[in-house]
Amino acid sequence: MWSLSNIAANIDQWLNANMSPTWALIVEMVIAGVAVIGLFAALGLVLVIMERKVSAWIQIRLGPNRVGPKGMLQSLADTLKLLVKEGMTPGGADKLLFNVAPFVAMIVAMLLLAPIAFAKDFQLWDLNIGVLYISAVSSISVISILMAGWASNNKYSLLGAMRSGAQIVSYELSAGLAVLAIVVLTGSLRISDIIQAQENGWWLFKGHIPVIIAFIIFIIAVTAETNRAPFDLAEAESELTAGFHTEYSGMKFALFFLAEYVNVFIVCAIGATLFLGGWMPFHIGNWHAFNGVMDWIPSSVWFFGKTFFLIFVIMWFRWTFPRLRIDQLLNLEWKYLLPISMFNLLLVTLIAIMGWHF
Amino acid sequence: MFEEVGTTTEGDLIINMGPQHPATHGVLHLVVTLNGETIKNVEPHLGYIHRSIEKMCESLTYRQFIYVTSRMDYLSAHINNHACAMCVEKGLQLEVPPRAQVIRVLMDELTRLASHELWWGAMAMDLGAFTPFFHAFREREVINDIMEETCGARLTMNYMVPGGVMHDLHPNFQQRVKDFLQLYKRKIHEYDELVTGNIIFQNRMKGVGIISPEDVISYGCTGPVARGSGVSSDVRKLYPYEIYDKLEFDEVLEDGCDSFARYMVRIREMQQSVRIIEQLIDNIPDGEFQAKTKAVLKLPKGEFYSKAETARGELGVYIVSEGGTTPYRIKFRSPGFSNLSALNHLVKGGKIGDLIAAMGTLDLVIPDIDR
Amino acid sequence: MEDEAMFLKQYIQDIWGAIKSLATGMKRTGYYFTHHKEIITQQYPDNRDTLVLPERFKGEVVMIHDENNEHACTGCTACELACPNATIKIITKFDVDAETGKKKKAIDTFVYHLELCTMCNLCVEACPTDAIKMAQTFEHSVFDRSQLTKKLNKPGSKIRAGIE
Amino acid sequence: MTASQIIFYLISAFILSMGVLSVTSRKIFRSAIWLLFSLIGIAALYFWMDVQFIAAVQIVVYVGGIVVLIIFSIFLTQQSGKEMPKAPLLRTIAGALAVLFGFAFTFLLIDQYGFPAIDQPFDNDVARIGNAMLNTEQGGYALPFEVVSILLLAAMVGCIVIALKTKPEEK
Repeated sequence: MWSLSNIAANIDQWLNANMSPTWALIVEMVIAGVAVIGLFAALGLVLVIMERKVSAWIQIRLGPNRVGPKGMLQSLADTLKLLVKEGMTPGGADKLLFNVAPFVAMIVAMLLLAPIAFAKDFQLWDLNIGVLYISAVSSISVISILMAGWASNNKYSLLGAMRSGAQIVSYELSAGLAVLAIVVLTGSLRISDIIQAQENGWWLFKGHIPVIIAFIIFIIAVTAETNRAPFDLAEAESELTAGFHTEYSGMKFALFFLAEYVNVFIVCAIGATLFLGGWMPFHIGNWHAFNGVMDWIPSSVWFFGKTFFLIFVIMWFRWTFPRLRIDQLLNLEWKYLLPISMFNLLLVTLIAIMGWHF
Repeated sequence: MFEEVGTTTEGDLIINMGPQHPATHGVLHLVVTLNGETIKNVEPHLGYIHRSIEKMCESLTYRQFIYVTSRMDYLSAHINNHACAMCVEKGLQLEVPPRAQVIRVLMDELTRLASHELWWGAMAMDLGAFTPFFHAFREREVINDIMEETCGARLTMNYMVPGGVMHDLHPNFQQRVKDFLQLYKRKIHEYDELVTGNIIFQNRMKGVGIISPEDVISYGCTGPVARGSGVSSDVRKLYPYEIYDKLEFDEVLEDGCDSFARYMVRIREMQQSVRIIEQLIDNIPDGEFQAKTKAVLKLPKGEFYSKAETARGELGVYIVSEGGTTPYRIKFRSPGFSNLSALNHLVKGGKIGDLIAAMGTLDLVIPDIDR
Repeated sequence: MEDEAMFLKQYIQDIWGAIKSLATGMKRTGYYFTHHKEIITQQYPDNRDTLVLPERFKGEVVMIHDENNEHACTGCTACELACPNATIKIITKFDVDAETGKKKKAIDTFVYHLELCTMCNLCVEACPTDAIKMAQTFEHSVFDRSQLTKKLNKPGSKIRAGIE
Repeated sequence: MTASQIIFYLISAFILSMGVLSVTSRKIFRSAIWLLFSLIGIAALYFWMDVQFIAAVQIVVYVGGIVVLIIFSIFLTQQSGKEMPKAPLLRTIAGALAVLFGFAFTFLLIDQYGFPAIDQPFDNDVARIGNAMLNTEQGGYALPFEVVSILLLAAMVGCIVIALKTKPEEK
């Protein structure tokens, strides 16, 4: 009744009954746009407070606990502070590109939200190449970093941008290959097909060890792609002060910050969709009684639960590990992750052809 | 240390790292010449926190000048004060009571532990791991509490005076130190789990920042930097002062010559400090904590030199006296200055990340370098 | 062929060792994430009431006054001479003793510059009559530097009888 | 004019204006960024045509790959931040003439072609594209596909060989 897909369907029905189809479509697009922006802002707030709490507890601290109940409104207060701060543009900067860069980062992050299935039958755009779309659009995000780094007219920023370019371009490969493993198993690039294929069990459990390896490689690669520690070389505060966003302040900095968190959410959502079944409840083969019980939990809860678990894992990485050096970072990709994931893809293909998965 | 001017070629990137930079731990200014990510030359610029401590000391009496030296290497404040007090005692030919000697050694070793704890956290933070910093401070805080109880301050204690120490030990001291040792032994394995054994950390440290034993000697490096290259330089062993010759402890030597060797030296030195404290904590002799001295101290005409092993290396104190109540000239040989001079040698040809790691293993305290 | 086998073995061993070392670290941080008893944060302004500073804590020089508003300072300026930073300035005056009619040196004002003080405790050590001591206060922030220049002898106080 | 047409013209105007900006900008880095936006516009056009696979590949290859490479090579040049000198008049005129000629040539070609509509329903299934790529029979693209991949491999090996050459001046 109150599931997300029902609400969406009801709105659609009501609009179509009261308006011409063109207007209904336009209103729906506006609603979707507002929802995406709302989700964008809400995700930023939630993930920032989550990061701060996770880091605090790992570091035997209390973390924010003053603003609001248990400090839960801290990130809202921080956002307000950033909003009223002056957005400086340094003197020698390329003003146009400097100011455009954070918006590029944000728009890319927003575009990526389109094909994600948040709940059963609740998806903005179920295009037939969903997975490819995501890896394609996410490759634009490197441009915003390069723009920001170059336009700042700061050597630290430029070095950060160079590092980030080399990093994202190379890690896209192994992330793509890990995604391909699931695409091969499912036989489709469409997100809804991939989820549907996991009705009798998630790929992580159905696909034997190769899929587990693909999952680990995927998590490592997306951590690198979103510039999160231990791969945060583009920011690397002890080496490059703040890397590509050294010169940013106020809301422009906040946009980069938000885009980073939304990117983390998106890659974790993709990881959850591909390997952990997206909104699909935990099903075991044909234990119908068990599956029935699992179905009682709403699909959106399943989706967000899995996604936030993966986000937690990525945060856990960040607060445990030291940072890699730039040559080690590239070594890891080209000497370890890429060969392993290529070999792994072969194995997965073999499994798919022979039908060895459950 | 300084390359000839004009070695930079077109296409090199010159970065001013510092004086405000998160990794320079203060106001150190490094002019780094880069070729892409590779370091061609590092030129440290000093003087941003120069307070003319040596000159200040010349206008202070022999009792007064000791407190100023806490502000040099503020992480080994006790040991700085100790070296100065020893030099004054040498001039006065003053015998320090055994109890005071033991208290001094205990305080020195606790300071060394606290200093290495802070270094460990800051070093991990330089490499991008934030959590160890907080874990290190958990233990360091206990030492600071012990210091606060006995000396009345947490960082710049001014506890050593010519002839002994300022106060007697606090009645709780022994129990609290024992509690601390217990806690420390319970937590020590976490250091290895979090940092030492970590594959990323080892890759960042091993084989970078290499300095040969010959170069260590020619740069005048001391302390863990020298011992990381296998050069024996522990003043406590080579020129024992107070009761160090009666104690059982090893001079920690590593022959890796790289950043990891220097890291391991400090980690193992912490264990040696614990060993020294354990030997002494139950055997503090009774007696005076301070020798009887005149109200106004006057050193005879002459030159006096004493040295002590701080957490960073050898600290030398050189006093020239004209026979008055204030020194005619004071010179401090601070370990950080010589260690910093090897920085360019350590990192040339490495990456920016190596520079940060090597700087971390030098354990720089900028006020100690500038004075 | 054998070399390649060795290489492959080494390669796999490296990966296994790396994963194990990373997992050890994650286990440790995971332990602290779930064990909130280990949290060491002190919430400072809230715990003011329970905050106990050790009696030797050097926060500020104060002059000891007893219940009769009497202190033990003779104005000998030993502390002033002992101080490395010219933190203390003693202004003396000559009191006329009521009984004997003799003139006697006494302090008029004990000026203490907290902004110059480094809490080295040398003045307290130098005092022959234990007239001053270190107090355990530490919240010294004020809005104007002039407020940090303090007069340590309370108004109307006088030297305790019998102290020379 | 339907909404679909409006969108088409908007996208086309975007592509063209970005292209013009890209060739007229006197800052080389900005030129690359305008080129990038132009290429993104082309991807948008593909999305508009409902050929999502081509659109995604366009982004992956051109935006994520080629333009990033261009930007990297710009970073490596010395004068990336400076304004480029204004072209001399003669060159401007020659350029304008070349553009005019090219435009006229293409226009003529397009004008002569009738663009007949095909009744067959448009199928953009990814599986079909994949099959066609590896099809060895009539209408298959296996041979061109493999030839292109060998060409790319050769280019990659060449790049590595060039990059491996150590400069003699280094020690």
